[in-house]
Amino acid sequence: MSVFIDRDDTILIQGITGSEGSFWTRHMIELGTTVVVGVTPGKEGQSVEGIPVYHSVRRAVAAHPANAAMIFVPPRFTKDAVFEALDSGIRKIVTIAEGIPLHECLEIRAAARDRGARVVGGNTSGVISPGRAMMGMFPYWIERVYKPGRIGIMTRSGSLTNEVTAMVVAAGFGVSSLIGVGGDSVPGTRFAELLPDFQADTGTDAVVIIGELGGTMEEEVAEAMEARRFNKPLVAFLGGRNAPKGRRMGHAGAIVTGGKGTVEGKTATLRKAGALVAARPREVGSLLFELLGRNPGSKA
Amino acid sequence: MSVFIDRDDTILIQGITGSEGSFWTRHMIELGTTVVVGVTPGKEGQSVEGIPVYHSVRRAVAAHPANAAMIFVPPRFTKDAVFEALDSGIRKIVTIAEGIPLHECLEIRAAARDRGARVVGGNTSGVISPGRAMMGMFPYWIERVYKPGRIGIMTRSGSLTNEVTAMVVAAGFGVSSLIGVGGDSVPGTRFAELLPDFQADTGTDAVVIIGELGGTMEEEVAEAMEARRFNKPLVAFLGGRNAPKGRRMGHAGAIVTGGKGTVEGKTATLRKAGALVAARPREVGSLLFELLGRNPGSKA
Amino acid sequence: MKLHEHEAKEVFAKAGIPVPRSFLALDAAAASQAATTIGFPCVLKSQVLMGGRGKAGLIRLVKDAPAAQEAALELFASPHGVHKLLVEEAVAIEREIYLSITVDPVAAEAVVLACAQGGVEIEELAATAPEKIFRESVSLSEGFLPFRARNLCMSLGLSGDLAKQAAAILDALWKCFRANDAELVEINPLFVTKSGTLIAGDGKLLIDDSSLFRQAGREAGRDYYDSDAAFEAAKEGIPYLQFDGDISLMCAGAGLTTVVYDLIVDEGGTVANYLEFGGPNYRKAVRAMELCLKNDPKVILIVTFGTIARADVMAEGITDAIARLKPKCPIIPCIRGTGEDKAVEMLRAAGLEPLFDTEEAVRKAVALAKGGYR
Amino acid sequence: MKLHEHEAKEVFAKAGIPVPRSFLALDAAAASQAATTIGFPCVLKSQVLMGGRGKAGLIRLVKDAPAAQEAALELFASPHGVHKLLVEEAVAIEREIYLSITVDPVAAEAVVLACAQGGVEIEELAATAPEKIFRESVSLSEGFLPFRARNLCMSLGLSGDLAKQAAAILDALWKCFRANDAELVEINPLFVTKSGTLIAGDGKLLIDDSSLFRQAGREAGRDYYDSDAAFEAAKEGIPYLQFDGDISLMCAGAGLTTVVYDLIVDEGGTVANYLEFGGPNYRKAVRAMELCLKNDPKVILIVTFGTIARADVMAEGITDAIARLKPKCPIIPCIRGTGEDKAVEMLRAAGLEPLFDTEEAVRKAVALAKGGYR
Repeated sequence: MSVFIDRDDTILIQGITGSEGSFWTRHMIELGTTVVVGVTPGKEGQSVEGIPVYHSVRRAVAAHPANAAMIFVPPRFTKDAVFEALDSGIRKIVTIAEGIPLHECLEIRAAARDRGARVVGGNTSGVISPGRAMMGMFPYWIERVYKPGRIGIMTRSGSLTNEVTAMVVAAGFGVSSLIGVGGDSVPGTRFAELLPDFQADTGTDAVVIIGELGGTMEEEVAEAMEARRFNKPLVAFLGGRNAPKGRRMGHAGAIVTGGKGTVEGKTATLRKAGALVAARPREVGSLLFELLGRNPGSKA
Repeated sequence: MSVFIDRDDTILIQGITGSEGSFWTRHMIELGTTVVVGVTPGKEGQSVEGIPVYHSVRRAVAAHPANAAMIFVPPRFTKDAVFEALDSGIRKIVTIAEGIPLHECLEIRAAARDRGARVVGGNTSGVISPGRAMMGMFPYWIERVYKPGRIGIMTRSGSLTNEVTAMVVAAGFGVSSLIGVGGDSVPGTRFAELLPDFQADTGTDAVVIIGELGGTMEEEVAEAMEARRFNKPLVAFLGGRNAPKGRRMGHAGAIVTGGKGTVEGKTATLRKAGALVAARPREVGSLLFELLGRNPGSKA
Repeated sequence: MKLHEHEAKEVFAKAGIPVPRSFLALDAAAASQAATTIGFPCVLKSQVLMGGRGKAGLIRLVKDAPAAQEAALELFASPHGVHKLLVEEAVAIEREIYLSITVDPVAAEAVVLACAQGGVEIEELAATAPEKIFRESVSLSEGFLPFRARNLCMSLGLSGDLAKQAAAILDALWKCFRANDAELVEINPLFVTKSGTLIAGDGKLLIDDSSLFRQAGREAGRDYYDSDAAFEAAKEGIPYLQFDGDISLMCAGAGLTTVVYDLIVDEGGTVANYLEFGGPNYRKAVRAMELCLKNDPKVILIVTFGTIARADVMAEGITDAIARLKPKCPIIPCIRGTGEDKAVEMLRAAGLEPLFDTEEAVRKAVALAKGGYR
Repeated sequence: MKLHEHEAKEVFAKAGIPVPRSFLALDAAAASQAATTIGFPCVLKSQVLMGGRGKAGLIRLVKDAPAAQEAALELFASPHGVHKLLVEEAVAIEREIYLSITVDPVAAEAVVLACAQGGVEIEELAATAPEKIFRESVSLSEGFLPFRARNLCMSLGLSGDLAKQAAAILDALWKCFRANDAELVEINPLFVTKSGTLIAGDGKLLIDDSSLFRQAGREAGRDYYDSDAAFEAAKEGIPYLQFDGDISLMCAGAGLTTVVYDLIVDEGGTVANYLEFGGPNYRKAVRAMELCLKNDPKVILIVTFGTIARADVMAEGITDAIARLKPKCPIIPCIRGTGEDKAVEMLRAAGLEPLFDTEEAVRKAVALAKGGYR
């Protein structure tokens, strides 16, 4: 079992013929992901890594039914790509582009909600269940980071995720599913919306969230814990503790306005709800160890 | 039991202080309808026929919960009024204005569908269950037209409805619920969407539809009958049998384009599905008599 | 409101849709001059609202100046009431495409239609070869997204630069549809020229009448109507259709008036005009009767069964109109609804015989009309 | 991109929102002249992007020409880098209102906020008296409907003509929000004048940086940045923040760079600049190092853990930059991810000592910086 994707998901790749698209298509397949079809307008008839390419999502899914879409298109075309996937009935979408216009982020999230779909991203590396399937761009071949295991991870970052996950693995654990919700101020999917999936996932013993200053995603997690909608052990690591107030450092979503969204506030809220909050990446591993009381080994 | 409204529905009236609004509010109350509150921006604190008036729907329903809205505002403000009612959670709406801009008709119908609401109208006299409740403008005091009974009626017209209903009553029947879907080319609710309600209504023995040339509403009724989604006796009367082709006669929706929407075609389709189609208003009564095999008397 | 071709093309051109170079000519001399300016061959297109202008000989391809002059004179003299000619460059055509946007009342969406076979009647094609028509449904709140334009272009078999041009035209056409509160925008045919460009061969734009109040500058002049009476009625907001029969209808309610029309035809009668004075016009009885009298009818048939329009108010208007206009033809009133008793009194006082049954009233009207009154 | 007040007001005015009469002055003489033209009293407003201009003394009410000249000279000489003054008529104020539109990431809607108490910090008010702030959520696909404006006006206690003016301003503000791809539009305060009209006392407009490509003509010049380096970095698309400490960060990944910043502060170190050269910029190592060197740092700390940005490509860039720029300060590389082995080789060949643990790298950088290298 895993969260969001598994081997039985059938993946369509939008923008498959681009350099990023084709590179990561190969890796997704190598990892075991069931990639069934690709789309690049104007390139029907080509194939990438043995995957047939179609002009449009509609034509692609007519020939090769898919239930999930991985979008590798530039930010300004992302909304169109997401709506095209939704229009063909796809309800599981990962979109990686950084720089999607803000108003379009709102439209993407609203459209997904209205259609009962889930869009993960933009501005993310995507989703990976190490050893099973991947929709995104993770260096899964680095074993000290992407070792399969029983820890669920949700993150707003990219490189920082590698950093923190490496510490989880260094402490003797592995990853069940890792979901990068992305660093935008209006991501398609929010931490708290994924908690029910991790709660239900029998392959996940505990969850790590890699958050940061700005927004309210971490507070929503605390709320779900307070309301007992999530009650597995949870460790948080939050970036931007020392970031200067009122200046945007890093991600679009990483800004404190009017005293709201500080790491200090998030830390207090999470702790009150029963989460452990790590001060440094390394501490994530030791806190997990403390919580789980044992080293569960690496097998999922 | 009745269709769409009954005495236990609590009605909010938008545009209650206008001359139409106040006139028909009185009549709705006289008939027994539970009118609870009214809205006219800028007139909070006034009252109409003893009904308190508020600035906005939100303020009105906060003080006097209502589950249905009757809209008496001019056509160009109708979309705003409908969305305001929807925004306050009202899911049963009747809007009478003639001349709502076409694109706004589309938006109204789409919004109602997306929110699981039903908007009846525009360009209609509304909805009446004689002897029980009314949202609209019917001369219910004319007993030879609005006698309570067990025949359900759906209509695209106003005056013609009086004409045909008088024939139903003249044949010894009465009306359970009458729903004017209106004469616009994009009404908020269509005939076929109301059939399940008439099917379920234990107070309705048979249904009369008063249709006309143009559009596909009558064909949708036939489709529901063919699919056995509706199987009570049904009599149709259709206006515009001799109307000149390609010219719009009467309602906005009453035009034959490219050979589609003729009364001839509708008649054949309905008959194939098992409906009886009257050639003249008077025949509606005799066909009902034929179908029901008896005169069921006037009591619902 | 249906726009003339030249008006629709002006809207399209402003939105960035390529249209042929053209001049609008108000007489034959101007048309000849325009033709010479544009060069030959060129096309003279009568600006009338009827469909099938080509088949009716109202569009002419001319090869030189004398031909242009001759054609222009003929067209302006045609019985179809041609007051304007659009003189347009002739385009070297490779093939023709069909594009349109209209509304889908069931889905509550707009529908963009495209067909690789332009220049045909789309309804005919829809009946005979529906698989040739491609459609994209567009929610108004979502708008017309680029992937839908791409889908249509692929279906039409367009690729490369032609696909890009077509996508841009579709996007512009969508903007025209929305900005003009259109019931229909149509480019039929859209020419694919021999030089590989797209250009609108014709243009159709129907503005929703209920939206005209916010379509600044759009007002239907006399040349939008088939008679003076229809034009005058429209200015009053009175629904009116011109026919050439015997019985003038002066009824209330679109559905009821239409049925009265049906019944008259069923009884073997003929209609002089369709006219509704119900709804918001129920106080306009005098104006309505004036319009009827212009047709010199054999009978005026008044049928109403009112809700908002009170019977007594209508009866008052009718007796007032009779007093002022002193019509010579018989008047048959069948006025029911709220205030009916009072109405009956007034009508009787004015010397009329009120009826209460529509079918009876129709039969009487037809009989009187056939009886050759006067 | 945050616009200057005068730019925001220009956008608002074009949308139909009343703003005070004003001139933009680039020096004290022009400001004096503008003040005289406008008449006294008038207001000199420094066009800088920092908040709290009033409290910082950057806004001055002047009553006569000498006062205007004196104030203008002072403001242009202020340490806050004032390059432009907005000289504006003084408005006779009855009271002040707050209006803004921003986004709600959870609901995926826009939020229109209004408060009858303008001129205050809305976040402070939200913390202390949230019941005074009224909000309407607006779905982008639905748009801002009139009833929402009416709701806000009623909540503000506005009626009659003032309510109409406010509704029109809200509608215009919504159009500004949408057309400018805004993160925030704000009028704080909106003046209610003694003569019963509404006029925007201030204007704030934040354009979403990811939408700048379609905001024609919007380009952030030097006066949008707090340093030359920040301005240059922005032109390259390199995320950069100027600080005045010892350690230059040259890292990849927004989250990771932020955490490196955190760790340095935790260890008692100080940061010279925040800089990301990961993501699409990972080939810009030379340019990134140039920017760092402008700060004359005691250490350059490079931390990456790349996905798309390959470690070997970054290492190559870094060794190239060292060869070209010959930095005198020590460089601490901690480069992990795809191609790590090759990266390590290259770094060693360039005489650097690669580290693999972020915390260790940070500690070393802080120690070196404190050790007073050079």
